[in-house]
Amino acid sequence: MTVTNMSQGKRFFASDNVYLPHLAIIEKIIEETPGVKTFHFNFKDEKLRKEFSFKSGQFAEYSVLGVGEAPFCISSSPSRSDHLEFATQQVGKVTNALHRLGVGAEIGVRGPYGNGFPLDFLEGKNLIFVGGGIGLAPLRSLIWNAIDNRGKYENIDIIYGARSPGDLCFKYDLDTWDKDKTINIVSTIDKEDKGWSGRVGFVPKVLEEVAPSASNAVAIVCGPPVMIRFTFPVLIKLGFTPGQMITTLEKKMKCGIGKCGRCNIGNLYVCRDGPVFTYAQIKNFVSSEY
Amino acid sequence: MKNSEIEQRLRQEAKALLEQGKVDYIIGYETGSLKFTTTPLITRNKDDVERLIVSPFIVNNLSVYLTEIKGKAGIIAKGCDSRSIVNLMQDNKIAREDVVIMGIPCPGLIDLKKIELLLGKDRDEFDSVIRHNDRAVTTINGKEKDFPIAEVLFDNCLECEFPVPQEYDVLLGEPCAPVTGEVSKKTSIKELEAMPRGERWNYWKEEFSRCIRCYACRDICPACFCQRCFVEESEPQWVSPTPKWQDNLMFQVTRNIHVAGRCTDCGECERVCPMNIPLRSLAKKMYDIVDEQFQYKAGMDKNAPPLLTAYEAAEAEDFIR
Amino acid sequence: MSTSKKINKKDIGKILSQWNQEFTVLVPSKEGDVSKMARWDGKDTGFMDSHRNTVQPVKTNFFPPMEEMFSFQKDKEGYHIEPVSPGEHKLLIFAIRPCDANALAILDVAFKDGYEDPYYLSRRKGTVLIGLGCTNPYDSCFCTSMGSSPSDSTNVDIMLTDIGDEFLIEEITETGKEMIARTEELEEAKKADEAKAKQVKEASYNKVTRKIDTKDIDKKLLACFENKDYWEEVSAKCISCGICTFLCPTCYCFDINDDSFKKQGARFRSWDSCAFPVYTRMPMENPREEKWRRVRQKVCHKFEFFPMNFGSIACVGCGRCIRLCPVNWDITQAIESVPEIT
Amino acid sequence: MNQEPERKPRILGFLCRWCSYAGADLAGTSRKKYPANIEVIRVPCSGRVDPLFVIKALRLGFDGVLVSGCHPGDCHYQTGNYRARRRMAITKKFLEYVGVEPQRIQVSWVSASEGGKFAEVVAEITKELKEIKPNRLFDDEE
Repeated sequence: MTVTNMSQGKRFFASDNVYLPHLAIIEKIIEETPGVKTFHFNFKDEKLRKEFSFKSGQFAEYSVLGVGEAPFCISSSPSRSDHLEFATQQVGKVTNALHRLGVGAEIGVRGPYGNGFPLDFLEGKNLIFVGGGIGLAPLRSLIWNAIDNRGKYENIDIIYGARSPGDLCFKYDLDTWDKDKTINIVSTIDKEDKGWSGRVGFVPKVLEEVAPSASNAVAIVCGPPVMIRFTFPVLIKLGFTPGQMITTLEKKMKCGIGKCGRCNIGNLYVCRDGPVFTYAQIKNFVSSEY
Repeated sequence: MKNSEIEQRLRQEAKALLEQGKVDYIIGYETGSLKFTTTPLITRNKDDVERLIVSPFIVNNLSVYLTEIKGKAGIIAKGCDSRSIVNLMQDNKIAREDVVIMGIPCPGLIDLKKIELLLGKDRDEFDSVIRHNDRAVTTINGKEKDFPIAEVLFDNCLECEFPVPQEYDVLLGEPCAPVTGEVSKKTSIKELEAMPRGERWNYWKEEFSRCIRCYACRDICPACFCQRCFVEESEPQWVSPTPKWQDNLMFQVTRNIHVAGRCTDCGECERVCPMNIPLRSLAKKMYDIVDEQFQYKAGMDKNAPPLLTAYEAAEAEDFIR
Repeated sequence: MSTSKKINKKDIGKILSQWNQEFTVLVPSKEGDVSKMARWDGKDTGFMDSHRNTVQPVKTNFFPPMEEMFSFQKDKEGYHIEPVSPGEHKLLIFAIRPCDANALAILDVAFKDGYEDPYYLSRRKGTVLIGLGCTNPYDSCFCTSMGSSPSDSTNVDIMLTDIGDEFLIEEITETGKEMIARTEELEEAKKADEAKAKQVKEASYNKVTRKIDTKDIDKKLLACFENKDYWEEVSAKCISCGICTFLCPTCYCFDINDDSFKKQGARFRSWDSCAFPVYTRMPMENPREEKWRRVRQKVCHKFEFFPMNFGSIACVGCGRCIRLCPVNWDITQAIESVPEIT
Repeated sequence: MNQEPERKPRILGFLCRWCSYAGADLAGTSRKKYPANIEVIRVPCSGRVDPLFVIKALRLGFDGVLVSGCHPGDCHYQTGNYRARRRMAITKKFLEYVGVEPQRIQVSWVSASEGGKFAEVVAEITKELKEIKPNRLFDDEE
C-alpha cells in the first residue's frame, strides 16, 4: 500500500493565501514533563471552530507572531473535538516563545497539513504502536481515535518509552490505557530509576522482547530519529514487511506545504507527502538521512 | 624562476610528501573548467599531483580548507595565504606539525574583472592573458592589448606587503618584491574617508541593500572558522536572516570586527561577492586600524598570541573615560 | 507568405515604448555593476550592446531575495493580520534568454503544485516574455545538453533573433501573436531574413561546447546515493556558500522569519539554500550537517528528485553556478562523474 | 510603567558586575544626581562584551552604548578589561569609518567606589549625545 500522496482533506485558508495563519486562543496548558507542554487551543473565529476538521497524524504550523512559526502534529483526536491540542518540547526560538505563553494568549495556526494516518488501511488490523518520548504525540491522536472506534480494529499494543519516569509524556493517557482491558500497554525507561517498577531498556530492545506478531499487524512508529533507525531492523526481524511499518517523521520545516525545500527525504517531502510514511516509501534514503 | 619550473618542483615535492606518507592530502590548484580559471585540488592520490599548476590566476586562499581536512595536509601558499595559515596556528585551529607548507612567492594575481572592465568584454571572450613581468598582454580575436601590470592586478595585490610566504617548509621560486599601484578609485578607503560621515553611512547602506546573504564572503574566509556563526544563532537572534540592508550591514561590520587581527587582506571576500560589494574597503580598513593601533599584522608569528586575546598594560587609552 | 516580422535594432525603443503603455517593461539593467532585469527607463536601449545574460536570474523578479508576506499589529482585541499583496503589475520581460524562460516554467510547476503560492503566482500572472536568442553563449553554458538551445522558444511568447542590424520577430504563443498584431513599426520579414535567422540559430547551437550526458542520470544518482566516497570527493572543494543556489534560475528554497518591534511586525520570506548547514538543522539533530550530504542534496534535487516528482530536470544549463562559483565547483563535472550503474 | 515618557537620548550600558555595576549602584544609593537616560545590562566582565552587542544596541535604536569595566590592573579575571579595551578601540574606529558618530560608542573605567564618577560619565555622555542627532542610522528612510 502507499500512503496517500497529498492531503485529500479540506483546506482552511484564512484567505486565498495559504501562508496566512488563523488566530487561536490557548485555553489550557499541561506541563507534561520538564520542558514539554501540551497546549489546548481553539480558533478565535466561531465558524472555523465548527468547521475545522483534520485526520490523526496531520500537523499544523503554529505562530508566535513576531517570533516565528513551527510545525507540530495535532495531538488530540478528531474523535474528540471540543478543542485542539499540540505538544512541544522547549528546544528552540519558537518553542521557547510558546512555553512563555499563558492561558488566554493568542497564537497563529494554519493547517492541517500532511497526509495523516491511513485509517482505511488500518481497519481490521492489529495495531502495534511504538513510541518514544514526545513521539507519542501523533500516535496518541490515532490511539484515541482507535479507542473511540474500537470495533474497527483488532488488538491494540502500545510500547512506549522515555529516558526516565519523569520524561514520560501524557501520563494521564498512559494511566487510562493501562486500565483499559482491550489494549495492551508496555512502558519502559532507558535506565533503572528509583520507584520505577516497569520495564527498563531502550524501546527497540523492549520491542524485541515483547515480540508482537507480524500477522495481520501494522506497526506505527514515532520517536526520536535514533529510536526510529533502530526500531525498523527489529520489526524486520519480527517478520514485518516494509508495507507493514508506518512511521511519522519530523524534519525542519518552514512552509508546511512542500515548497520551501528542506524537509525532503529523497523525492518525498515530509510536509507534503508525509509526515506519515510506510517504510517501503523511504527505505532507499532512511538509513542515510534520517 | 618561471611558473613552469615552479610547477615541476611543486609536483615533485607534493608527490614525495604523499609517497613518504608525510601528508594525507595535497591542497593545491589545478586548471579550472573555465578559461583562465584555476580551481582548488584536494587529493590523496599521488597521480593527481601532475595536475598541480601555478599561474597568475591562482586566486583561492587554500588555507580555508585546513580546518575541515582530517589528517595532515601539504598545502600551497602564497604570501597572504601563509599568513592565514599562521593565524590558524595562533588560534590553535591547526598544529604546525600537521601542515607542510609549500610556499610560493607571489608577484600579484591578475584580476580578470579589471581586464573585463578595461576591454568591455567578458573573460571567456579573451583568447589569452599573459604576464610579462610588468606588463599584461591580452589577446582578443587575434589582436593584442597591452596593459601595465598595476592596472590589472587585484587591489589587495597592489597593496601587498609580504608577497613572500612568512612561514613555509619549502619555498618554491625566488623571493619577489611587491608590485605597487593605484587601487580602484571609486571604492578606495581614501575616497571613502574623504566623504562626510553621514554620506559614508549611506554609501554602505546602498551597497548592502544589494547583499543577498549568500555568505560567500564568510565561507571563503579562512579567518571565519567559527563552528557556528553569530548570524545563525536564533536564541538570541542577533541578526535577522531576512536580507534587509540593516542586517546585511550589521552582519558584515560584525564579521570584520570578529576577524580583526586575523584578516591578512587576501581579498577573497571581495573577489567572491556576486553582488560586487566592495568588501575589501571594509576589511582593509580594519587591517589598517589594527596596524595603527597595535602595530600588529596578522599571521606573521605563529608563536604570538592572537590580537584580541593579548594586551599591553599601557596602550590606547585615549578614548576611555 | 512569411508570418515573421522584423525591426531594426535602432528602433527597438519604439516598440518598447508601445509595450510600456500596457506593461511594466523590464530590460537587462545594471545595479551596482550587477546585471538583472529591471524597469526600463523609457529611453535608453544601450543595454542591448553588452547583454549576454544577467547575473541575477529572472526568478528574482518573481521570487525576490526577500519579501513581506504579511504584517501584524497587536491591540486590546488581540492580533490583527494584514496580508501583503504583491500588486497587479503586468510584467513584460524583454530580451529574456531561453534558459531563464525555461527556468520560469520549472518554477511555475513548483509554485503551483498542490497549494498555490500566491506571492510568486500573482507576480507571474499575465507576464509576457520576449525571448532573445543567444548568439554569444558563455563558456559555462550547457543548455544544449539540457534539451534546450540558445534559440529555444518553448517558453516565451515572442522570440527575437539577432540577424545583424535587425531582429527577426517570431510569434510563439497566442498572446505573442496578438501583441505582434497590435504593435506598430514592425516590418514584414523576408525569406532571406528567415534564412539568416536559421543560420544564426545553427551557429549559436554549435557555440555551446560544454556538453553533459543526462541519460539515466536519475537512476545513476539513485544507485550512488549511499556512495559516500564519491560524494566526499565531489564536494571536497565546495565552501558551502549560497551563490550557486541563490543565483540559480530554478532554485526556489526559502526561509520564513518574523521581524517585530514592540507591538507590530511582519513575516518575511527570503531565499534559503541547501548548501547551508543551518538549512536543515534542528535543535537535536541535523540530517545534513556534513558537506557531502548537502552537495548530494543539491545535485539530486535537480537531477533526480525533481524529475521524479515533476518529470523534468530542474536545471536549464545557464551556467551561472559555474561562472559565479568562488572555487569553480562545476555541476557538469559532477554529473559527468556520477558512477555508472554496475 | 507604560506611561513613562521616553527618555532621549537613550543609552545602553554594559556594566561589569564587579566594579561599574556596583559603582552605578553606589551612585544611586548615595543619591548622586545623574540623567536617567541609561538602561543597564549587568555583565560578568567588560571582557564579556562582544562588539556585536554594541552594534545590536545601535540596531535596536539606542543613541549610545557605554561599556564600563574595572580600571586597568583591577580586573577580577586579570585581563578581561584589557581585552575589552582592544576590542572597543577597534570597534569605535571601525564604526566611525562605516559612518557611525564616535560619540555613540563610549567606554569608561569605573570602580565600585566611584559612584560619583559613574554619575559624571553618564552626564557627560548624555550631553554629548544631545549634541548629535538621535540615532536614525538603521531607519529605512532618512
